Amino acid sequence: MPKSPIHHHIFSIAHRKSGYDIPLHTRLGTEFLVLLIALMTYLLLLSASGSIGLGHMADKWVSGLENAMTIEIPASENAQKQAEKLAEKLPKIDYVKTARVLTQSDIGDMLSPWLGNDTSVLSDLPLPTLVSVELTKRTPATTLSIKNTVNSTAPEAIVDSHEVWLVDLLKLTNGLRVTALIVFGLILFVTSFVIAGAVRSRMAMHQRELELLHTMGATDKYISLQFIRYIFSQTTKGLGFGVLAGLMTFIFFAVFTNQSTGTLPELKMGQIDWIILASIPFLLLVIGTFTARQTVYSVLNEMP
Amino acid sequence: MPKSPIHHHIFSIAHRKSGYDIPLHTRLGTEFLVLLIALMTYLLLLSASGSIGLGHMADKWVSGLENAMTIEIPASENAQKQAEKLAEKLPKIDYVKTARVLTQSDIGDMLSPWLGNDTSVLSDLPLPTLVSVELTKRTPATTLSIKNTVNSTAPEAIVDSHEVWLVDLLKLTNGLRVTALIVFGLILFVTSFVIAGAVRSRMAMHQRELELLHTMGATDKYISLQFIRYIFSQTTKGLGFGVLAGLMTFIFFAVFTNQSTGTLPELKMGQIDWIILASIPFLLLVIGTFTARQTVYSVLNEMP
Amino acid sequence: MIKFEHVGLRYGIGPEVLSDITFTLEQGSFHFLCGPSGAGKSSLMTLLYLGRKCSRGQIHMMGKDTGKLKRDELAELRQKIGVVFQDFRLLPHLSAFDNAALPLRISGVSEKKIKNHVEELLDWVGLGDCMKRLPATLSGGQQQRIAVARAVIANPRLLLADEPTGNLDDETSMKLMGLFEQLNKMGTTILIATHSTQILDRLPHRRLILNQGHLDIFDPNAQSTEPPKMPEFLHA
Amino acid sequence: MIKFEHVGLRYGIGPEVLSDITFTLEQGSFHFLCGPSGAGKSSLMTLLYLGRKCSRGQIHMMGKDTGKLKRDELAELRQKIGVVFQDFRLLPHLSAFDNAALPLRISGVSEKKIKNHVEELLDWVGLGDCMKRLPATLSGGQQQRIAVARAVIANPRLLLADEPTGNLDDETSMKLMGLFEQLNKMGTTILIATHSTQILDRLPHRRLILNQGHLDIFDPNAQSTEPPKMPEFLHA
Ligand SMILES: Nc1ncnc2c1ncn2[C@@H]1O[C@H](COP(=O)(O)OP(=O)(O)OP(=O)(O)O)[C@@H](O)[C@H]1O
Ligand SMILES: Nc1ncnc2c1ncn2[C@@H]1O[C@H](COP(=O)(O)OP(=O)(O)OP(=O)(O)O)[C@@H](O)[C@H]1O
Ligand SMILES: [Mg+2]
Ligand SMILES: [Mg+2]
Repeated sequence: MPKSPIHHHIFSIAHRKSGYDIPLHTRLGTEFLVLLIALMTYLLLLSASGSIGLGHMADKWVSGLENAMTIEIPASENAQKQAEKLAEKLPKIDYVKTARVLTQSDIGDMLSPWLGNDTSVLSDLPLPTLVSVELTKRTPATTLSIKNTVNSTAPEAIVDSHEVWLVDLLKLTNGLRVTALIVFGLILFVTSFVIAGAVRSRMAMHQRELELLHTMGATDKYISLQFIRYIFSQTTKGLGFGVLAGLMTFIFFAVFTNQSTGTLPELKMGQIDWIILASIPFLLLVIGTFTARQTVYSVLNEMP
Repeated sequence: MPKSPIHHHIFSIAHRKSGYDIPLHTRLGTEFLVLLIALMTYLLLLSASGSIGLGHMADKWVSGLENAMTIEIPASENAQKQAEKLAEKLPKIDYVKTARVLTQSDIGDMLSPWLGNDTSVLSDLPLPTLVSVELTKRTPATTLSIKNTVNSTAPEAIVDSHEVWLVDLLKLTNGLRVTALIVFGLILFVTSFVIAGAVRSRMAMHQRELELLHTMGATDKYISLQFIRYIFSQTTKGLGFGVLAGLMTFIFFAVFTNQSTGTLPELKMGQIDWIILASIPFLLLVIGTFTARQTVYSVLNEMP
Repeated sequence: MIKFEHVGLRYGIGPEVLSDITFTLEQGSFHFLCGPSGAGKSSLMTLLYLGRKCSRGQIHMMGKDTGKLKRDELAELRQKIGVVFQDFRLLPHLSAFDNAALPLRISGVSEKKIKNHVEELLDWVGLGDCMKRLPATLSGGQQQRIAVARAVIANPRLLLADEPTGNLDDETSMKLMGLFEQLNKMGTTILIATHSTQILDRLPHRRLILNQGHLDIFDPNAQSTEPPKMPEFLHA
Repeated sequence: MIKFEHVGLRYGIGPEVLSDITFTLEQGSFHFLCGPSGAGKSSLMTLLYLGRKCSRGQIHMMGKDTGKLKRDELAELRQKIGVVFQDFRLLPHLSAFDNAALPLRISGVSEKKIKNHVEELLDWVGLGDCMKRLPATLSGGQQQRIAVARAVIANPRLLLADEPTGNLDDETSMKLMGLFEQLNKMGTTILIATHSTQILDRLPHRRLILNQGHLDIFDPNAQSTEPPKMPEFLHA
């Protein structure tokens, strides 16, 4: 909180901050800009890493769904046998990687939320037998071959190729990505707008000093450098806080996901992703400095 | 964005805003306070309604779990008969409201995520028969009576009284409520801190004017009233925006939940809840004005 | 009216700017305050308009010990003092009219009365057609005249003017001095700090002479043009 | 050095404050600028230090038509002009030293040279022990002396001073006038706006007299103490 300047006047000896003729480094209003930049950085980091993470998650889900099929054989006496036959035959089809019969306990895990953990109950239930198929690539031919093979081996079985899900999921993830991009752009826009505003209001605040410097023959460059340096240092400070907050959130998130039971999909970042994230502060710095420069020049140009 | 004041000086004729000797109503730095109050109001509204909603949801869940039991009779030839017998006997016990045998389709609904929507598959499965019991009040005696009755009628059946869940859920909801309260208090604290800061920085900005007024014999009351009025009007503006944003969020949320498939629990608000929410802006206004008053007086007291 | 007893003033931890000042100004008197630049004239003024507390000694004003007054009583006292500051101190966002009207607004006079009084006075000082303009659009002398108008508008019992004619031509200066004399005749106690030999030569009022923090009184009527230090007047 | 041709100035949509001003100041000349309060002295100064564009006419300075210069050329020209503003315009957050050093910093002089020059000059104007203090802690006269120091520190080719002694005692005033005369002898063109009869009486320089936006030139050496309007000097 700023102390009443009169105290400052009386008790202190003046120290000119090297390079500044205009008291931009005084505390009034400074916190605002730093805070805002910090917030913006944080939001940018979150939205970027969110969209990156979402992308990975979606890729994983999509490829999981795309390269997987499930075959359900209704409970019957030879269901198990049919299933085993399928698990043998299917891998011979092109692009089929594996085919595996799910055991009782696999199914039990899936059903436990509904039927309780009591395995004795489960063993009494005549559950369907499931065959999980993994593909390396999904082609219409492969899908057809699988269906044919299933039909001939276990006519009652149902092939779940997840097609409806796939389309929905792609729609959703694409929508989310576009949203994240829009948010990203919006934040950048708001940031440069706010910086321009901050520069203008600081210049209006120090109008008299500016005019004096101008009158004494200071060039636009001489004056603008002080503002640019100021905005640069404020932005850097804000970026620092924002990145710090972002890192803390990541760490928190990492610890949290490690402790969790695994229901949250993991957000593993690649090298490129880290580079993208790391470039965000620089992007902000460049935009901030550039905006400041343009604003200062446009205001200075109003002077004779 | 403020225009360069020199234009203001040259082209305009001065208008004193009635009641203000200090140019508090000028635009510099004003947006910040309004924005901040708006944000704070919005956050308060969200956190309050969130905690209210959570409370209701938790109550509903708890009472749903507390006053319900499920009895599972493993699939066997006389399961259905035993279930029907239980549904007959159980309502005679004190505090038992209803006991109902769940139909195949009830169970089918529950299992469809796992076994697909194909009802033909379902009919082939020998599912356990479930009896859902609704209580008016859960007492140990009731629980015991139910268990005894079940034991005598269907010895293989399992009574699920949800006790573990209940404790966990209560812990969770209480935790969330305390968190919401802490957040609420924190926001109030930050708000009054920020208002005090804004007042102090405004006073520092207008130090010369303040000193002049003081020197000319203006009483503390005369000066402080201008600041209080200013903070009051800024706070009111901010509150307006915050409440607006809050309302928009509510409406959005309401539309969204109506459209959704019903998986999101509904956030129905009672009359008292609305009163609590409506009182938040007033609380903020009172706190803001009071803080402003205290701050102005404490700064003025530093003058001789 | 005003009684200084061994008053000293230092700013912060600096040296004493005024040291051991003792004097009395009677009700309705007219004095000039002279001394070289940096002698402490403005500082003495600051003590007089209660803008600062003295570091030692006692100041009595209008029968009250200023060191013992409550905040509200001090404010009341200040309302009876009109000040022309050396640097004008006009409020930059208020029009000439509103600046001059400030003391009346502070003491709660009705807007109608304010309008009449202020317009008449501003007309008289030659600013009739600048009333709605901001100080920044006025010339140095015009600003100084507004500062004078603001100081006298509420008919103060004590008028302090710090170099009130530094930016004015001789004619306007003498006109303002006439205004001060008129106020003085109506009972206002007046103290004017000035360097102007022009004014000092023409008006025969007593002078307080400050030098390096010490005060002497000199009466141009009693002794022709000799230097200060006259014990008789300290007793008068 | 300076040539005004039919120059007029109006602020915004107001009336013409200066109308049809034509005059020439030669390199190395010394002039006073007189006229009643509000006559337009400071406005004329503003045009001279290129703080504003004239509404009509042409201003030539140091051989250039100021209306046709680019921004950087204007800045360069301004660096050669020293100004003492009527209201000082010291930067409130900079010490006396830094205020006086400003023109040197702007023209990129080395810090070592700045230290030597500024300290010497401030010592000379009697502010040797106030160098690190902020303007707000200085007396009116002390501030004015810093303003003067700032105007002359970079050894300008044109020195404009608007009422540079309004807050100073006679002795200091004459000392500063001596400084100006010294600079003038070294080739600086000087124009000083003043009300001080003291100064005008003692120094026999030519006077530009402004009245209601019109300019006359008066030479106290040629004609003893008569009023202005002498066509001979307009041709000289
Ligand atoms: N706020 C302040 N803090 C510290 N020192 C101050 C302050 N105001 C004035 N001084 C110092 O006190 C001394 C007296 O200052 P003061 O303004 O009273 O002089 P003055 O007689 O009014 O001079 P002038 O004729 O130049 O206005 C000066 O040396 C000045 O530097
Ligand atoms: N920025 C401005 N906007 C509008 N009018 C102005 C502005 N500055 C000065 N004026 C007007 O122009 C006229 C001349 O002003 P100027 O400051 O040049 O007078 P001056 O000769 O310096 O007077 P003084 O001796 O009082 O300083 C005055 O009537 C003044 O009100
Ligand atoms: Mg003074
Ligand atoms: Mg002027």
